[in-house]
Amino acid sequence: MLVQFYNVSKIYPNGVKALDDISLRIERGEFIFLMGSSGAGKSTLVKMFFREEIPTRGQIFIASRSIVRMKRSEVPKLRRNIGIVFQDFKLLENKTVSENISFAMEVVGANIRDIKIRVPEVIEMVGLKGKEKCFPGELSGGEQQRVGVARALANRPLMLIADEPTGNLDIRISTEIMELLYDINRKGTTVIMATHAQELVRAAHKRIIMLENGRIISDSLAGEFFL
Amino acid sequence: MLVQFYNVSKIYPNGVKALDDISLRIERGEFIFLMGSSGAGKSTLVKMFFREEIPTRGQIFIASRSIVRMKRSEVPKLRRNIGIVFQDFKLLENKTVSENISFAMEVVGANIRDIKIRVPEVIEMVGLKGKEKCFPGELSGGEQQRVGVARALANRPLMLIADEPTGNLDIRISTEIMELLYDINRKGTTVIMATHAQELVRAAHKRIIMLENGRIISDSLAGEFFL
Amino acid sequence: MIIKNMLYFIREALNSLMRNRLLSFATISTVSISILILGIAVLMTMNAGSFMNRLESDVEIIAFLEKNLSSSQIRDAGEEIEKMDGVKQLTFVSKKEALHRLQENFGGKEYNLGTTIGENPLPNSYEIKAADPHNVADIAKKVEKVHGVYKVNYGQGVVEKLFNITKWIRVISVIFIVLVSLGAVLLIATTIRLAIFARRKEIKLMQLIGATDWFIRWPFFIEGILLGSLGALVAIVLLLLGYDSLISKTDSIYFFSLLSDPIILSKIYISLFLTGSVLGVLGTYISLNRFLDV
Amino acid sequence: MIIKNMLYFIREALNSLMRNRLLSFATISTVSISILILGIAVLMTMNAGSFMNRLESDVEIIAFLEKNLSSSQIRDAGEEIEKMDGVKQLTFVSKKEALHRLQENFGGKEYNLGTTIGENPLPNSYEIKAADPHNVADIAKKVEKVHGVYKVNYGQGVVEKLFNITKWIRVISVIFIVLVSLGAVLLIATTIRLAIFARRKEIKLMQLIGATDWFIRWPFFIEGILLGSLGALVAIVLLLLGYDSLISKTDSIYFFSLLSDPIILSKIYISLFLTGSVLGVLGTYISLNRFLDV
Ligand SMILES: Nc1ncnc2c1ncn2[C@@H]1O[C@H](COP(=O)(O)OP(=O)(O)OP(=O)(O)O)[C@@H](O)[C@H]1O
Ligand SMILES: Nc1ncnc2c1ncn2[C@@H]1O[C@H](COP(=O)(O)OP(=O)(O)OP(=O)(O)O)[C@@H](O)[C@H]1O
Ligand SMILES: [Mg+2]
Ligand SMILES: [Mg+2]
Repeated sequence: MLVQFYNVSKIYPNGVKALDDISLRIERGEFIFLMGSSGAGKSTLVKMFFREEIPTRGQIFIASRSIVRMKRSEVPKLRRNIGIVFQDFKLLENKTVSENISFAMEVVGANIRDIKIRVPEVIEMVGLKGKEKCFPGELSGGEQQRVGVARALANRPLMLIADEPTGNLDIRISTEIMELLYDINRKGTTVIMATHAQELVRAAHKRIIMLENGRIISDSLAGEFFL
Repeated sequence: MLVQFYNVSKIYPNGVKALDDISLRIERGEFIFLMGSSGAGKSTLVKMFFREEIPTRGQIFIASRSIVRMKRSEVPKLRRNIGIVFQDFKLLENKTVSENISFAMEVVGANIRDIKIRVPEVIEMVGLKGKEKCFPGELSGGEQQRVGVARALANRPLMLIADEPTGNLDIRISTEIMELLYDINRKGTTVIMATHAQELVRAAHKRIIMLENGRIISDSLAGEFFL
Repeated sequence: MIIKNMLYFIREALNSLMRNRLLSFATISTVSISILILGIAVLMTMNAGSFMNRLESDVEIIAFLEKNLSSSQIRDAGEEIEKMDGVKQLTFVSKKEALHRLQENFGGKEYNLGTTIGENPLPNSYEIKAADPHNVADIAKKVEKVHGVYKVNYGQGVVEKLFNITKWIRVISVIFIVLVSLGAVLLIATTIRLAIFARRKEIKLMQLIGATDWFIRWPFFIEGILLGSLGALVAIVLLLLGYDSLISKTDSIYFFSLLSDPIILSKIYISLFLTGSVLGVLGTYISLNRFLDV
Repeated sequence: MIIKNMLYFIREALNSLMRNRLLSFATISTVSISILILGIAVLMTMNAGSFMNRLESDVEIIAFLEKNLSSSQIRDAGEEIEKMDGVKQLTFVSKKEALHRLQENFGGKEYNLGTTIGENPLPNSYEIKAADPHNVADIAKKVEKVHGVYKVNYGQGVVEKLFNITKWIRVISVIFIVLVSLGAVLLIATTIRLAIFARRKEIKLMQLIGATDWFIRWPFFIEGILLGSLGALVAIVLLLLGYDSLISKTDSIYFFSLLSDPIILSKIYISLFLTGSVLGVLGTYISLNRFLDV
């Protein structure tokens, strides 16, 4: 058992209640779609996993460690085990595609040989071969998004969190990216993916958590909501 | 007749050929979907309309004025008639939602009374009522995207260019946004929209231009490609 | 059009001042420190200059008169000297006075020069001050030719040496001020450049949604003026307080009297203030153009 | 771990130096200008100080001797004075010598004091120099009590005045240096803060993907040291060139001899260099912490 949420609420400093009494249990190796309308709280929920935001109320345990009580110095260790695709990509403007990815590996202390092998590998996986030396400003929106995916995959994380990883991608490339995620999930990585792409979710037959106004309104296998 | 492209090619400084011999004719009042896989050249094409990028070869005329030969000082006048939804939103971090929109109106010299009326109007239209005083950093991804849409609509432009305006929106809100676009199109605004959302395009029965590797591979009414 | 928009520009500038607190603070403090250092440098060199002037104006010419002149001849010589161009002050020192001074210098009662010496061997003399100390050598030459004067003393070598020193100190002061000014300009420009760099996306967006270059510039300019003036103001207040307390502290030491002419001082302060404001705008102008032209 | 990563840190720092050209340039030029101004200030005050020292060490005590002393008594008095603590130099001036000096001062042949005066009325004297000019008053008091000395002259009022002035100039110099140093620190810190502010998103991202605070800090530190040292180096080279040419230009003017002891100068230059580097790191450290703690 990997993640437990107990009555988690999040109220942002400006008074917005983004999460409202969320309880949740995610087993190791699960694949979960987080759905819900714009502003429902998907990104907020997802940010709890790597402690970008801290709950206003409630408790979160990851691998039995409380994230709320965790010391500041322990946070990096937590994050090293999580690969994150950010909704707004968060690429470094003055690093090339390769550098953005190898950077993420250097941060967690990977050794140089591994980096040299792994970086071209993930670039190939997301279909960006030939763009290694481009800066983010020289990429199309979808290409930037795929760099974000590649970076998250690079460290072979125990858990992958992807916030809207296909928003700028057409259906063909989206499907390819999904295949990547299913693949690493098969190899043991827990995957949590926030998305709006109904056609992807529908095809997947995975666990789906639906959010509305910060509350979980349903949590089950796919398919039932769309018929 | 509003826009004409004559054999337009674009080669970026790093050697990437993003557009390859594009010829195109867009009548006033048309509604056009620009489709194509990630990196096909949609954003590059779209940037030509408001001269963010200049063709490497070829000519572009908007209302019979050559955009290529246009003087630097004339560019603002061109842009004032075009509303733009950027793929990466381009909101100002230190302005609130209201300010981001009123700012765009002040830039084109709208008077204060008009601004006071129009800003809440477009905020309401994109469903962001209650978020007026939020800064972009306090919004969800989809909410930010809608601020971008609202800003583009605010000046009632002659031409609206939307680059992937629904990438972060679920199908319900996307449909609402599309209704907005159809609506202003009915009122005479030319709309050019780059998108991956096939289900939206399929429902629309509008002109669709398909790009691949910087070339137009088809240009016609919707429907035929998906069956 | 510009006038219509002025209100918007000012509001925009003030808003941005508040919203970009770190950038505003950085600019203001850089301007303050630069202007403060510049101000200190200006005050120091001005004071050094006036000190030099006082030193120089202490230089005297002494004209020794021949022994056997009648008192009317002495008077004539005096009048002739007094009429010369550039002579500011003339004092007669009788031989009795001269002996008295000598006595004072050497001392005790034991050696009463008045009694040990049969006759006073010292000459009568005139002490002459020049209006412009740099003319001392010229005046001395002319005085030497006056009837009844047999020797002129003005510490020949020493005066030239003194002037040489003061000239050099002045040159160095000017170089120093120029360097510090240049430094202040560069520092302020650098900071503004960084502050505008941090907002380059804002500028890019304005351009993309149809703002003219001038529309973009105005709020930045107003901000530049405000930041520059504010920074300069802080510096001037500090300078004023510091210098005033220095004046009152050194008041007791006659020799060390600091420049305290309120007109000169207020001119310095106003120039410093203008420097700050102008640099604010100029720095903004130059930096902005770099980012506008992209 | 840190040693293993050092290579990465250095590469990262160098890379970032090149990629963030504007930020690097701004930091280097700010450090250069600040250190340059600081250096000029230090050199100026050091030179002023040594000038003051020379002025002060010119102060002499003159002990006038009684008329009727035998030459052995004169010698005894001299020996007694010479043995006193703090006496650096002793010169005997015979009354003949004194008369000669007087004659020279007053001038022409017409007044041959040697002949007009029956007997030389002037006293023998000793000229005494103190090792430390500030002890002049004390020594003078002791000399006064020596057998055979009837009066001591050391320009009583003037010496105190001179010391007052030099004391004040020293105080002001120190204040000036402290202010300029403070200014330099603030300027450099401000610029580094802005430069890091411009890269706050980079820092935020590093944190989000699991970098420890130290992992984030190291490249910035190395960059800070490099930028600080580079800036200081530029300043020092300019200073060296400028000061050297000043020395050679003023070489001819004896009075104005500038401080040119290579040991002292290199100490100054090294301190300036260290100041630049340390400020580079310190500024980075403080600014970084502000952005890390978010
Ligand atoms: N930093 C913040 N400060 C204040 N309010 C915030 C902040 N971030 C998000 N919100 C608000 O919290 C609510 C949930 O936001 P969240 O980003 O979790 O939505 P989401 O489900 O990810 O939406 P989207 O699909 O549009 O990305 C929204 O109403 C949003 O305005
Ligand atoms: N500024 C640039 N410099 C160099 N190459 C660029 C630049 N912008 C885009 N490109 C390249 O040009 C090609 C077309 O990019 P464009 O942004 O037009 O694609 P797109 O169709 O909008 O894709 P997406 O759907 O992913 O946004 C891509 O291969 C991209 O890498
Ligand atoms: Mg979100
Ligand atoms: Mg695009």
